[in-house]
Amino acid sequence: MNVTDRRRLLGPSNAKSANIPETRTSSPSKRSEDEIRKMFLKTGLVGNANGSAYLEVDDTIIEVSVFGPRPIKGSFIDRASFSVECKFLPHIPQPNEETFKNQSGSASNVRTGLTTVEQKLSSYIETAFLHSIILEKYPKSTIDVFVTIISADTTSSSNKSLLNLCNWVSNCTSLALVDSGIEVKDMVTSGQVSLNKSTNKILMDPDYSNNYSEDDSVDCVCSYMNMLNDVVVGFWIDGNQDDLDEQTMQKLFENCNGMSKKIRSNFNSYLRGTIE
Amino acid sequence: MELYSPEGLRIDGRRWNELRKFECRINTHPNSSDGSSFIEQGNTKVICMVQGPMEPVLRSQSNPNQANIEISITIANFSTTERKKRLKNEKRLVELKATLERTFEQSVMCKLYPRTVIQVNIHVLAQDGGLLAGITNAITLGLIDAGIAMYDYVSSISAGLYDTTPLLDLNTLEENDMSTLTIGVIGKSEKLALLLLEDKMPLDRLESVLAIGIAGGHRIRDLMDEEVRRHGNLRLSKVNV
Amino acid sequence: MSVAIPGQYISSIYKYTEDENSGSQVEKYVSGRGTTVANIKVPENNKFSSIPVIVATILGKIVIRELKSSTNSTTGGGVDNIKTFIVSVVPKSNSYLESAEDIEGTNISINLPQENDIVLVRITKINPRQAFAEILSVESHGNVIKDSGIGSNGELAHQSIAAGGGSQNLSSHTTIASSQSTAINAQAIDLGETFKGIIRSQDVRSTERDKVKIIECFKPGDIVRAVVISLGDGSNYYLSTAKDDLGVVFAKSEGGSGGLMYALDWQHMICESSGIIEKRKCAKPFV
Amino acid sequence: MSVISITRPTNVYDDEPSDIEMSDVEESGELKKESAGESIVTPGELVTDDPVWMKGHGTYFLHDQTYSSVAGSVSRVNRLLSVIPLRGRYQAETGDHVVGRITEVGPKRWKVDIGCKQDAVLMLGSVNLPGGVLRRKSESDELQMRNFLKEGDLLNAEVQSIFSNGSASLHTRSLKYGKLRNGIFLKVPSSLVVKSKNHSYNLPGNVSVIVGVNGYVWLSKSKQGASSTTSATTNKAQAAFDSSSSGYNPGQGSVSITRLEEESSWEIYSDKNESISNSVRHTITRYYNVIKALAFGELGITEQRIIMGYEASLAYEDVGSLIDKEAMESICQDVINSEKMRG
Amino acid sequence: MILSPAERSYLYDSLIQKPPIRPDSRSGHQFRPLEAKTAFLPSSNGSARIRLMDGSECIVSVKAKVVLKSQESSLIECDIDVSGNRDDSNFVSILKFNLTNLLCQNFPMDVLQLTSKYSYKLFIDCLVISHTSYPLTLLSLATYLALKTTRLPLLVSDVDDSEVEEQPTFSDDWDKSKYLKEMVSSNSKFQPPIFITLGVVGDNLLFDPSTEEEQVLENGLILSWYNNKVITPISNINLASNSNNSNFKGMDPILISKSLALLKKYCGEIVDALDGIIEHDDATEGGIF
Repeated sequence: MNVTDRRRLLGPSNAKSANIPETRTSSPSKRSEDEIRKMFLKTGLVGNANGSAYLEVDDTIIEVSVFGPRPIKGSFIDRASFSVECKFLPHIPQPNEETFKNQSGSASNVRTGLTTVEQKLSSYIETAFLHSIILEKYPKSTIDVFVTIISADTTSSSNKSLLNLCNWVSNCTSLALVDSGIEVKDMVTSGQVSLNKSTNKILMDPDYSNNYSEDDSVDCVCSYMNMLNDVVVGFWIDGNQDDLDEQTMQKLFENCNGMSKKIRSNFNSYLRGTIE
Repeated sequence: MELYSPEGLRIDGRRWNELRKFECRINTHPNSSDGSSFIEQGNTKVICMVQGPMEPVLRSQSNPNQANIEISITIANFSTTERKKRLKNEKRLVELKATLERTFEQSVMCKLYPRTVIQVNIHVLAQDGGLLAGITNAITLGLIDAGIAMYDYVSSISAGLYDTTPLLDLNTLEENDMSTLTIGVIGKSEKLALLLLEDKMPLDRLESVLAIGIAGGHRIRDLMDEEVRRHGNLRLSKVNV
Repeated sequence: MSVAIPGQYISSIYKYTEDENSGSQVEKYVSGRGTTVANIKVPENNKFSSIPVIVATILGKIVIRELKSSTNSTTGGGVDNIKTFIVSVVPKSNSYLESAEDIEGTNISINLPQENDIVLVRITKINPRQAFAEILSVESHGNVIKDSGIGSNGELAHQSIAAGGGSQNLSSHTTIASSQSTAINAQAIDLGETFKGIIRSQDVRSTERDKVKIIECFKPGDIVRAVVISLGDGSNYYLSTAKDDLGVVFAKSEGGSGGLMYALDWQHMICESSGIIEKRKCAKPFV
Repeated sequence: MSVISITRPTNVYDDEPSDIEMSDVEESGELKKESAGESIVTPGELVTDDPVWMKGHGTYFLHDQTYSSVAGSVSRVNRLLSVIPLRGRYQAETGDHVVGRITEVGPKRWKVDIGCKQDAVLMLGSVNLPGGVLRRKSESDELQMRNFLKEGDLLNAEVQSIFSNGSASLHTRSLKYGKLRNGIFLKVPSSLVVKSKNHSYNLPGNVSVIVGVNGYVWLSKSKQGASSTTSATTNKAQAAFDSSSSGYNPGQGSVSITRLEEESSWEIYSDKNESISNSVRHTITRYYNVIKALAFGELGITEQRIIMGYEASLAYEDVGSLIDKEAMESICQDVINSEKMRG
Repeated sequence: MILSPAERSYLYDSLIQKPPIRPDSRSGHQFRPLEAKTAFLPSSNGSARIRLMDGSECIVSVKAKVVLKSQESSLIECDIDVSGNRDDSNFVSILKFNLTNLLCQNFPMDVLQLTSKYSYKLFIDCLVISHTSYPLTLLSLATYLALKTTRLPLLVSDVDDSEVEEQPTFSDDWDKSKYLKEMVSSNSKFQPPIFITLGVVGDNLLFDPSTEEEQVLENGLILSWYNNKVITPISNINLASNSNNSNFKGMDPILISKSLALLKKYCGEIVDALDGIIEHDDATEGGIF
């Protein structure tokens, strides 16, 4: 603890910390390369939203609420307007936030609105769902998605954990939209993989917190509408790759699609369970 | 450092009543605005772009009697030697904006354009003293280029008082060290559309400072007028092809 | 009845069956509520061709019902046996199952009012030219907005609620949130606010339309049955009560402070407890 | 073909010394006024102290003297003195043929952007509605206004009158006006449009253009005359070949009454384009670039010049190269040259 | 910008032809002509201005500052100002995210190293004065030019200052200053990364879509190009911001692979053209406009 911390009451100087045993029992490395981490999901938790979903994967906890269709005022619009706002809870460190923060010059350190990282996340989700939602069916309305990141794995300093977060946020948003009863052309599900350049091996849903060597990989998150001709509705490739060729690209997409399909089938059976 | 030497020379070698290099261009952004201009007053560089008069985006901007003039000022982060991130809602900028809007609401014949808005976008690329003066001159030219009716030129210049000597058209170094007055002169008259004095100036010296300011303003007006005519004739010659 | 998940294929648009008894038969499927038609690519001779398929757009149960309509004759052509089915998906929350099936494929989703829908509205304010109302529910479809807890439609709402729904704006969504796809001039409103409608004085009744006095037809707080005649402008739907079965269905006397009133004739209502008679444009109670 | 062309900004001021000595200011300013003062006045300049003149646009009156309020050239028409600004937004005048875009659907009226200071108004009563010209407007028309024209729709119309506050009122009560289909929109400065009797032309290559007085231009596939009366067909074909006959006015005189009825069906408000061949699409893009080039060269835009520019552009096989500066300049030069040759 | 349904369908039908018929007849891989000027801001280390024929315009300034390496998380900081947009709006934030992400990952940071303790930090400020189509390419090309013309003062003090408690000192002579490109090790070429935006319509990929074209695009791609290679980040985006584009939809992943090939074919020319303008630009001549 910082000695100069005068803002809170500190414990007695001779205090002993409680002896809490190591809780992590299972080693996460047991996962095979094409295995997705176990997830917990639940829809309809937020009572006053039109639809909501909650998702936990390891340390990543996401909650999504959907409001709409709600009326707008002002101009007539023949298709609904659609907005997404992703926010990290205030105490959660954001992946790679140092890079995108303006360290110098800016007078205020107060967070106003969304941070650049939150904006990027919001934009990814918006782009990915724009085609899916049948906006034509909701004239004069707005559909608003609010994402709260309750906990995130941010041990990695690069964009890669952001990619993984994009993946889970989009999956969770998909469930929340279905829960809201807003008509969609197809559910959007995503996959995220990492390709190690030296070994040329694909790792599905990589867990960046666990001594994963990340310097030498190219990473991809990709969102699909699997039942609608497997079209790509959103993707983002990032990572340390200095020459991207078609083969690498195809490999990344194929594996993302594989993961997306797995998640889709999981979601299908979950949703089936909620109605029967 | 001596701002004004006993020989009567300022840091940049000017005499007390000399202007810095003043250059202006009209119609610099013909494809993205209704009227535009670029001025260099010493090292202060300002771009002005005017849109309108046009239909306001929001009903609340609409005044049934006259046009609303809205001025937005962007000061580039790189405009000073030391780079500084600037917020748009900085108090000084908000004040500046209000001052300018008031000035031009009087000089532009707003009554001719009811229910419209005149949007003025200012970009300050470099500043070296005389910011308000530079912006005012840029707006005057931008409005003229947009064909918006106004009573006369508003030409602006800063002047300061060093000990007992009035100095014309201050640069940053001078501005930091003496009380500065910025005036906007209407045409060739001795009437002012704008006067800004943010610190103390002895009353008995005010007149001499104003006098040199007005003289400087008239000179600026002539330089601007010359550019307007040059551009206008160029344009007419093209039309007559 | 089987469950459908959004995106799930339900049926192709045409099915061709050959039956020993009835010979060749064409079944035509029409996309109803909760479904849409998507072009799905299928591999065919090393190439892709796309066929139209009816897919679910919401989570719910599939309902396929034959349309016994005269439309058969209009199809003309050489094929005789065309059966038309309407395919819809009914969400779990919808208790209006029977009537939902009656609705043909439309382009506006389940809960939003559209032209010619009958709606129940609550009058919020009146002026000499028109009455303002908020739309509570669409007849045979349920509430316009699913109960969101807050605002005038929510569980927590009382009879009277402040204009604006009494809640904070969700966000400055055009400036802050990611919404590049939205036209800038549309503004989101407060959470809990409802879709608004207006009944213009000329749309109150079908006779003597120029003599209508709004104050003698509606009062704030009245529940009115009306028909949507136009989607209107950015803010309001246009409603009309110019029919016998449309008008006030539920009202309290003395501006809401009195008791429940019952219709005497088509323009008077009586308060049971006090005997006060007030003027309203009443809906014919028994149709 | 090049992927990208990057040029340095051309300095149009090269011909003049850009820096003026401080001391010279007074003289040179005066001097200029002497030589070129005839043509240009600037804000605040005294135009006349003769009270005989009526004060028009661009002037103001103070202490019995008339001053200019804009930079521009003085115009004296009869006894009206006005100053025409060098630049400025389009100012609508009654009778102008304009192209506009709907910005708002309001009670019994549309608001139309025609590049003016204020949006113009198109009253429900000033349009032809489906079901014949003589049909009475019913209340249901008011409710379905958005089915006729909605936000974003383009139309061409005539300025019917100017309101006292300066905004324009439009009408489309003629077959040559109404909603626009089958083409593409572009803008040129309204000052470049030369007013003439007629603003819609059939151009060679089965393309029509409407050059709105407000500088809004609509390029589209020519209407197929085949289905209508024979006289219309021949007339149109003729016009297509005889490009120099600028007086031709499509849709006037040559259309029979039956066609009139036909046209005022719902189809006049359709959003569907006819099928347009690729060759017509290519020709449209060529005209698009030609008009852009004329605007770039600040040449007044007339039917003649569009056609001459088009002919000059045929020297460029690759139409995409017409967007380069040199190509645009050379087209303008060609137009000027051929005008000189014709005299 | 809102187009009428008839305009939209005309545009869409034209763009989906093979080859596409763009409104101004550009071929799929053709950029709109640019006008560029470099090194015109005397108080910045590097600057560039790019303007399109439609009036879109962007000014980029590069300023360098000497910093203690240990105190900086990143040696490049970008800031973007788009006229008419709030700084915290999604539009500006995403531009900023993209540009920062591209430069931080791919810029050769070693050219900024001064001593063992000190380094230069570059502040890249972009000012979008006016834009019609999505301004990312414009921004990135202007940034390229600004970085290429960035000059830094010559270090005269010792490179190894790990033991010295002294700040580095520089030569006062501006003529001795060095271009960033001169500080790169001799065998490699200094070529900052750029972004290329592509529009997707059907099977067609369109370079540098204009604002009208953006209205009917089915999707948009942002790809990065560096040292004659396609690099990351790569992502998709809805280019038609605030316009209610109803054509926007998903795409076949094959198109993304196809876009790589297109970039490889044409981007070399873009970079050559940019380098060409620098060689011919004379900073001392003429005014800014």
